[in-house]
Amino acid sequence: MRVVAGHVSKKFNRRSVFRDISFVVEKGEVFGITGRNGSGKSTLLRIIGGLLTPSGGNLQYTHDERPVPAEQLYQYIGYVAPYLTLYEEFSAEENIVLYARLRGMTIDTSHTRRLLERVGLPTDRKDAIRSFSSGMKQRMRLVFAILHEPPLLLLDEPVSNLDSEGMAIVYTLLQEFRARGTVILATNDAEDIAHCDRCISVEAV
Amino acid sequence: MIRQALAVFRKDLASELRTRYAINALLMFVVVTLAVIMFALAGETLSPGALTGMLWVVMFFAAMSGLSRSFVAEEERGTTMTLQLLATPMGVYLGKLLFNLVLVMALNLFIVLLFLLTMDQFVVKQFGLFWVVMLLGSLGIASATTIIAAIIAKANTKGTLFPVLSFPVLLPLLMAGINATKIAVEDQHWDAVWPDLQLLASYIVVITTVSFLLFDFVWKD
Amino acid sequence: MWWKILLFFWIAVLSSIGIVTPIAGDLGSLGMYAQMDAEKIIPVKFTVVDKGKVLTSKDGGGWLLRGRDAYGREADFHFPERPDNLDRAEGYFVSARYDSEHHRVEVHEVRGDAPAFSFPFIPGLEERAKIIFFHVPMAWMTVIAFLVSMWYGIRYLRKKDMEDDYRSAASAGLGLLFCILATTTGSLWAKFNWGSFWNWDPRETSIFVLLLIYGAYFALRSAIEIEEKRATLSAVYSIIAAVTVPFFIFIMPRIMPGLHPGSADDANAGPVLSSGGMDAAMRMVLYSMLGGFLALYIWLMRIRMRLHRIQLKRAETAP
Amino acid sequence: MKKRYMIGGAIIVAFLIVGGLSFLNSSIEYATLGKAEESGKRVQVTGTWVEDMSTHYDTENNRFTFFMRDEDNRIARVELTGAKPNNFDIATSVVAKGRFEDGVFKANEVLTKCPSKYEGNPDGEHPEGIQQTSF
Repeated sequence: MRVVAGHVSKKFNRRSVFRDISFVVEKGEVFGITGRNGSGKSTLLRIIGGLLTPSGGNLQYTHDERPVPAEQLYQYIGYVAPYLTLYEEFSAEENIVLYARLRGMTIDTSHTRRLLERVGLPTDRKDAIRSFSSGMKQRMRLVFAILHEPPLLLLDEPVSNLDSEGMAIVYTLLQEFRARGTVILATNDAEDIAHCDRCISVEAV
Repeated sequence: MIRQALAVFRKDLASELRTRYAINALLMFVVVTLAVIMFALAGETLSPGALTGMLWVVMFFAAMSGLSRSFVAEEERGTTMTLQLLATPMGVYLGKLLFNLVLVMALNLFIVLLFLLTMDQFVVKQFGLFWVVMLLGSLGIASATTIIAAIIAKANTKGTLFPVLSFPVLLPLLMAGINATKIAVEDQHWDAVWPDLQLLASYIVVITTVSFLLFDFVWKD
Repeated sequence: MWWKILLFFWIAVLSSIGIVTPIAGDLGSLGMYAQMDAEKIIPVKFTVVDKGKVLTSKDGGGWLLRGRDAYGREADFHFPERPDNLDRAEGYFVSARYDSEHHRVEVHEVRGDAPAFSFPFIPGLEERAKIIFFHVPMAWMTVIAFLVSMWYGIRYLRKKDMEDDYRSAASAGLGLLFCILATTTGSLWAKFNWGSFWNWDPRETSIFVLLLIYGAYFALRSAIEIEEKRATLSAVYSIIAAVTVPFFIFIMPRIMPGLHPGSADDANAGPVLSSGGMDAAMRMVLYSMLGGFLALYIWLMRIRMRLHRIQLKRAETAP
Repeated sequence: MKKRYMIGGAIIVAFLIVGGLSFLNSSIEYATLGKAEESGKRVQVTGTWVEDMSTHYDTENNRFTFFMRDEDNRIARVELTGAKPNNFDIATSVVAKGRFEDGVFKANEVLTKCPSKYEGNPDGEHPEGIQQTSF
């Protein structure tokens, strides 16, 4: 997946969050976005993920040499962020079945188990994820993002709330995705940044 | 799109059955409202026409108290973004419409049955026509409230805003529906009700089409 | 600057014309009441054809004049006393009723010389007809402002220009103002014509729904803080309202029979603006007034937009 | 994308017209008071206002009551939900739409037919003493 951002800007209530951001991310890259708190890292990531419309500028996505239409973009994206809430009244397994069904996939029990094992979550818990710890919820978010094997992974503070084991899982994921896709990472964590091939800094205006 | 819609519908239904946010409150609302009406009417006889008006009042306010859940719940739990990353706007809209439709139909069926059981003066002479009108009315209420629920989910004062925005939009439906129900309750022939049915049907088509066209703008931030 | 002064004069002069111009009937109206045996005294204007003669006490005394109305009908007018200015008067404006017994018009009061400019006497409406010059333009502006608001809403959805959203909101604000004025004037008129301030005539229902929609529109706007979201959602709501409201505003009151002039069955007074349905003088004043109100609306819109730009500039320069 | 809005717009306009036309269909059959009482259906009855019998408007309940004589010279009490219609006093005939309930004709609409136009009818019939001069 290739992402080209040209002169992207965002305003809320006529107050500019950031202005004129341009970059190109190629396939196989881990691209870092850094910046002080409130500089608009998350806002930029949401814009890249098609969740917010930019106030100015444009974004283009190419996958396998073909442009990705805006209304199909959600199929190509895996998104992990602390502000992403999952359906907490369902169990981990039910959540996975739900995402698969919404994405038009069929999924069996063994696949579900494999996914849970991959992020180090117990496969035998039947209770709603409401009772999960915040670190376990973060691991569930990882499942949410990788379930459909998307070519573009958007990560916002991916290691927040995670223990060292969880962090290792995230970094393994990063390496896996680098091999066959693209990763865009918004973070201020020094270790995260060390995993990036390139970095830009968003400055608040 | 249809598959996504069904998936959204199944998710909402499962979630509703598990949490019972809307159902319990709605059933209690209907029972309490009917009880108040019966207290107020104790001993008085009301014409079937007046009772028809009351039936629609109960149906309207029951819809107002329950139907905004579908979107408000996503917004309150913070799962709007999750859903945006999982499905197309059309799929979400259709799924929510389907869920609201099922909810309204179940709710209206419950209200009508309770009404028939508890109000002795409420005698329906044309049952076939009566059910047709109830079906069209439920379709219209579900369709109009779904898009308005999507709008108010993004606003601050969700609860009070919902009836405020819904009432003027629903008024043509209410007037035609009340008129048609009155004819079904009192009269014997279908001719008199035809214009009302035509109005109800065209209202449903118009409001559903316009919702389809505009839902994108409401759903995307 | 000059056109605003002109606009003030335009509306002021037209209002005075609308209020001051007398309502004057003709022999047709008198004959109509006579046929129904209604002992009603109505204002009549006529020109003098024959200066007439003195009647003897056998015929009741007084003065008998021959007059002609605007449609060329003639009749004898019986004045209890010799009218003033008989030598130089070309015509008279009187209150009278038709006396079928003596086949002549009984003059009850001489109001003055025949006015050159007058509005016709409309049975059932009489002086109350004059509200048309204020009420109808207000109601029209209500609908026009709503359509303009929706138009800019659609433009906002297409181009995402915040300026369009402000235009949309400004127009809705003016529409609400005109809507309140139209409702109040209409309700006052209803009290005197129909006997109650409000009785859910189709027209009353339709303007009530419009009021509700304007209210809901502003309630929605005040409940959303992010400007872009507010602009989008209020535009969407105004479109939804616009596609459901035609059932009320345009179709129902015109096709459903009702008391309001312009309803389907009202052969007497409506449809108010159809050609030939209204007296030429009244139509002229009404159309000029519509033009005046439209200019007033445009002027107010421009003031609002200028205010908006000044506020924007101040917000930008503020620290 | 554009096409979607065009098709949607066309559907909306078409069905607004269909909805509008429904008002034209609401034809209620004409009948006399006798037939109306017999059938109990919603009908419209043409007749005249009987002036010598009591007529009054109840502001509280918003109900206007009067007596009406139909073509068969039958007289019945009419109760209208609403105010006194425009030009009621000078109407040559009235049309009441409604049904019989307990011997009273309950109308939800009363239309009045008036002898004159907005301009004053120059060609109408006039009592003796008013003469039409031709120009």
